[in-house]
Amino acid sequence: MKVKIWGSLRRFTDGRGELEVEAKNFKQVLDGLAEQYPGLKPQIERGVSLALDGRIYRESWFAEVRPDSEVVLMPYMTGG
Amino acid sequence: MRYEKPESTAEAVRLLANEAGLARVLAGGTDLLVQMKSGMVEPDLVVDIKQIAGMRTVTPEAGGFRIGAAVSGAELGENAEVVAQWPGVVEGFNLIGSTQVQGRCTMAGNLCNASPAGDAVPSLVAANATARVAGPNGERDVTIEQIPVGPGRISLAKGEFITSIFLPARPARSSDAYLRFIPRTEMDIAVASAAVNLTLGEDGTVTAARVAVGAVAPTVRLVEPAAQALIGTKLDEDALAALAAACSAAANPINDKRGTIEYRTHVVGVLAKRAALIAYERAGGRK
Amino acid sequence: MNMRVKGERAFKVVGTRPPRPDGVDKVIGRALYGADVSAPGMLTGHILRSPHAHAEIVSIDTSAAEALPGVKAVITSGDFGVPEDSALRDVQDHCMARGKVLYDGHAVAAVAATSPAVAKAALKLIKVEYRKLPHVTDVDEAMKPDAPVVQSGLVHETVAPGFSENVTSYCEFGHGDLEAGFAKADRIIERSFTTAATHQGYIEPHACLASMNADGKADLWCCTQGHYHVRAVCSAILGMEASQLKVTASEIGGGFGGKTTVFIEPVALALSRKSGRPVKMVMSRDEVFRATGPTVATSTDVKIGMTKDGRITAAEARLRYSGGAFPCGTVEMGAQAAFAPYDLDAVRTYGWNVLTNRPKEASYRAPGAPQAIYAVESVVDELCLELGLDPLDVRVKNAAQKGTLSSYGPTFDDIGLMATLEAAKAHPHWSAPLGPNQGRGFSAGFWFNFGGNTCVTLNINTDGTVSVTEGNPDIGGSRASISQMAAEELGVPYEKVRTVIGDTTSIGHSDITDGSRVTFAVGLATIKAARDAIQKMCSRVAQIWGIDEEAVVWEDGYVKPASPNAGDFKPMSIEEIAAISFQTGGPIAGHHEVNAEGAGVSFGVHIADVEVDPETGATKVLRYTVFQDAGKAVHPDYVEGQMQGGAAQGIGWALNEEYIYGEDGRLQNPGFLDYRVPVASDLPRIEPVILEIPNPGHPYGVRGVGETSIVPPLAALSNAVSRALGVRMTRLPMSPPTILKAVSAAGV
Amino acid sequence: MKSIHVAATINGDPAEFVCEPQETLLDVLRNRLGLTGVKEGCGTGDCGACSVTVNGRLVCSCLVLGGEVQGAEIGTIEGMADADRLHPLQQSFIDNAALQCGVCTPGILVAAEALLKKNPDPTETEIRYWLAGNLCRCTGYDKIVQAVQDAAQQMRGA
Repeated sequence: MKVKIWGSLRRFTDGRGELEVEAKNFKQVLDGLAEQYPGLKPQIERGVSLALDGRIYRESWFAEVRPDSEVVLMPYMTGG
Repeated sequence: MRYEKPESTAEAVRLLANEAGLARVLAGGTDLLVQMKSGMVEPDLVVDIKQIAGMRTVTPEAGGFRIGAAVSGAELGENAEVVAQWPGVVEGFNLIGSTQVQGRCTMAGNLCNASPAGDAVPSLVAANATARVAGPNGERDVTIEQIPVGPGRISLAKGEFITSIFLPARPARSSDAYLRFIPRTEMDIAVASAAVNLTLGEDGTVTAARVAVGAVAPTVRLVEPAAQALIGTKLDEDALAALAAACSAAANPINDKRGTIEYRTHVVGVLAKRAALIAYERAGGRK
Repeated sequence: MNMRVKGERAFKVVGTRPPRPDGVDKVIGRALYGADVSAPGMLTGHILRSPHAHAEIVSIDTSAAEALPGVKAVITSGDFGVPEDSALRDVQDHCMARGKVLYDGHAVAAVAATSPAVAKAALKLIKVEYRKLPHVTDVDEAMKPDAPVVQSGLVHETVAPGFSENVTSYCEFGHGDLEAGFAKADRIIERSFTTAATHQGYIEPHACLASMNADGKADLWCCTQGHYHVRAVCSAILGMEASQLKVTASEIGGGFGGKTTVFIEPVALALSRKSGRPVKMVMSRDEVFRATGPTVATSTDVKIGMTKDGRITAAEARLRYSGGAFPCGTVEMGAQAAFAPYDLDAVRTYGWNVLTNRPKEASYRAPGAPQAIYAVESVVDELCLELGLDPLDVRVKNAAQKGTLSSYGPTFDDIGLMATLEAAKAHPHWSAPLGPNQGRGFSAGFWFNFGGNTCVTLNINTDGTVSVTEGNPDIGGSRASISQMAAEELGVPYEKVRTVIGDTTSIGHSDITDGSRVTFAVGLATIKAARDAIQKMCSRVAQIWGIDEEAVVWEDGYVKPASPNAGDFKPMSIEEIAAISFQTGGPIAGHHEVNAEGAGVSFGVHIADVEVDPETGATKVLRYTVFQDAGKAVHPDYVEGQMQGGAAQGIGWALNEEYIYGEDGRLQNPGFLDYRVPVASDLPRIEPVILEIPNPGHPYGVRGVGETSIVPPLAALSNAVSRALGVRMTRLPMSPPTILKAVSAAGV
Repeated sequence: MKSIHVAATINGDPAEFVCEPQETLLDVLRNRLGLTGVKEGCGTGDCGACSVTVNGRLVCSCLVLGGEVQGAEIGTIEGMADADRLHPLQQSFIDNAALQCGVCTPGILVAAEALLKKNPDPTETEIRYWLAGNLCRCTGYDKIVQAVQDAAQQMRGA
């Protein structure tokens, strides 16, 4: 499945903004990304959110992702 | 710190004169308590003058009014006669702080705090008011502009304090007005201010004028050339422009968190023009 | 059990305006806030703060203070460890300087004494030797390679070389071909903007009462937006197990994001540990301004291309944010939010976080978004003016909608932007005439909204009334809306439900009251907890009736046979079921513990009319209207309150509020006298118009409403002032001297 | 430091206290008399959260020394309701949702009551200027103004 990342992370993915990972949930997306692109690890460790079909998930490892899901990696979100 | 509330002027003078450390007079306390809270002032003695006879009363005298040093803004604002005679003095005084502060603040306190931006002071200067000062050597009357000598500094000697402020009698067709500029509509310190006191002839020509500006110099300033610009006119455009120019020329302000030199210099002229028009109309003049 | 689901849900309690349960306590002065409690033997804690913007602490001598009669404890950073976790270390270092002071007001030592007077005297006896260092408080200055370095070694791998070490992180978002987009534009405008740091300005200063016993058990009472977070941070800083620290959230006198972290709480606990006595600490207003968490200060460049008929062809923004002396991620939020209201083929945002000698930023309502959207909406407005286009029509033409690829990555689901734009267009305000020196400004706004971790317990009391326990401090009426949702789901009157906020020992972890999450997430958990209780009640009645659970339904507070086929039984009320709960299996409660996700994003648009005095630069706000999508307004009064309150804060930000630093790096205006929040006479009526575009991620369609409302006022006011003057304003706040200067510079 | 003994009337009841000379009336009310409905937002007269009346006059209790109120009649939020009957202003604030966090509410209620005593039928502008010294950061003042207007109308009718 495809995962979109934000622009400044492309430095660590050979310039690619859309990555291919094998994953059934949020956790597997993160693990897959970190394994394929170790340069993403510091950011993943600092915290990321995931937008799944337009909805933002801040954590939730087991949030299910399907092959046709739109998955977008986002920075960890904070609010007031 | 000691807190004393004498019941006579003489006792207050004695307390103030005899204190070896730092003594402060308490009337409304709206400046003093703020300074104590911040640690800016740490008095050894506070003398509350509100129990002294006459401190909280307004008395007609020689066609004018003697206003006790502890009369609050709210109290003076409720005095219809003073409001009718000296609307500019009262509106300046009533612009200090909030409704709550008005319940306590005093003209004498505003004067002795000696902020260049005190809202009560320009109108008093324009009114040619005097302050009665009690001290170890008895009483003396001094003009308002003689009290402050610089930001936070006053001319009173040790043991002296203001007991009342006197607003003189005034001729017919006289009135005054005060305007200040603040960024909000309330609760701010004046960035610039102007008071105008006028007497008109029967045809509406200005026969006497006093103009004072605030927050644009180390102390409130009486601006003679500004008054001269108005006398003999009916506040035509040229007179107003000359007034504004004279006020701007008298300004010697600073840059700070509240305003710039450029801004204050300009706005003080604008305020003087607007205040003059209000005073003129109040005095019975028609534009 | 069956839940009867109707097509369009007809709400009975949700959407009404009942009195809030804590209302009486708050109008009679009985509600207890942070500073309102005492303990026997209590000491007073005070903090010594740095007079310097940046200095090395050479030495601290506390011996004279310790010797003063009445002083029971003195602490410095040496009384704390050094946390490994960098985020925790930053929080601790912000509470108590370690080695260096990083801003004016930074704490260097604290005392606990028997009275405030003794504590103050003790502070004067602490001798601190400083070695002053060069400082920097301006964001653009701090980025330069030769700028004084605030902290070293914090630069993320994302930052390109060539900047000062103060630049700690970089981010980039967007899609499409910018070059091609700009080539299609008929007009391109590029402008730079700055916004001053502002403060949340909550009226209640931070306050707490800490009590730690010799056995290491501790109680902490404090005003906070999240007492579980306080427990986590304080227990980590003090090396305690979380179970040993009980944190109770007081009533909270405003937060707006500023009470999402700790400032004095770890200090009070450490003083209590050292003195063996309860310690109360209350910040002065001066301390609140100097040493809590204001917003970022920003500097932004925006470039937008537009066709003659108002279609945006490309858009780009460069954001430089400083969150003070510690790293912060707020620029990422700004960079994602900047162009959210637009459907764009080519968009890019770039963001840098920069360290300066200012206090560590804390969240403030939609953190990061107002500054970015201010710059974007200003340029859009200027393009509309130059091209002779109606600013509302241009927003409609470019509006993000369901299916739009957002500027920050995901594709939007159901969103309410178009509905708010249409409502604004139809509102009489938009077409009302304007007088001389008056201008009308328009801006859109956006916030992401969050869900998060939430626990709710819903007890059915033996008399059939309902007690809801949740873990999120009520900052603006949430107890009422939670009670409403419980009543709605159970089918009982609102008056039968009481919602309380538990301390950290009475219910499980709940995330901070932030991100506009409470009505959404706690509401969701409450509805699920109610369903859990309903399921139990249905099950018991089915057993009594001797029929299948599937054969009963819950309706309007009763268990009923699902159909005539199920048998002829008299429906049982919640009161009847509760009364026999001991006989049918014991007390009845529903629970729900969840990490709630699926909070729907929120859009709002504002219209502002102003009149500017061309001679003094004074701006008067004449009329103000807010349009916002609430998903479903559970308690419309408090939804309106969020819309009005956010607008008022935004107006203050636009016109007068700012952190003013002197040449010496010291804060010039740490008080409500010169940090000018709007007073009642500054504002007109603020008319709220609630739109309800249901959030598919919530059973009742609820979206958070707390934050979006502070986003549009900055540009709405700036656009209004710019139009009134005929001069484009590019910095906030638009204080009167700033306005006159802009006018004279433009030679108008 | 010589402590001062003061006798005053607070919310209609006689009260005595001893305070240090530099203690404010606010300190005394909160810390010595347990009247914590009076709030401290700034301590410098800029926020109005500590509003009380002294001899019927609205003041900031942070700008009054405890020693000054000998013999005075002091009114605080705690004295506003008549036993369990809320004052119309208090009820109106609840009905109009005129409070969010509620910390400015006691001061605003005391200030609004002083206004309505002086002027039973204030205009919106008069209300806004009278309350300019009472900061509220949550509501944008809209519902507060409405609540005062509603209560005034009700009190005039009563």
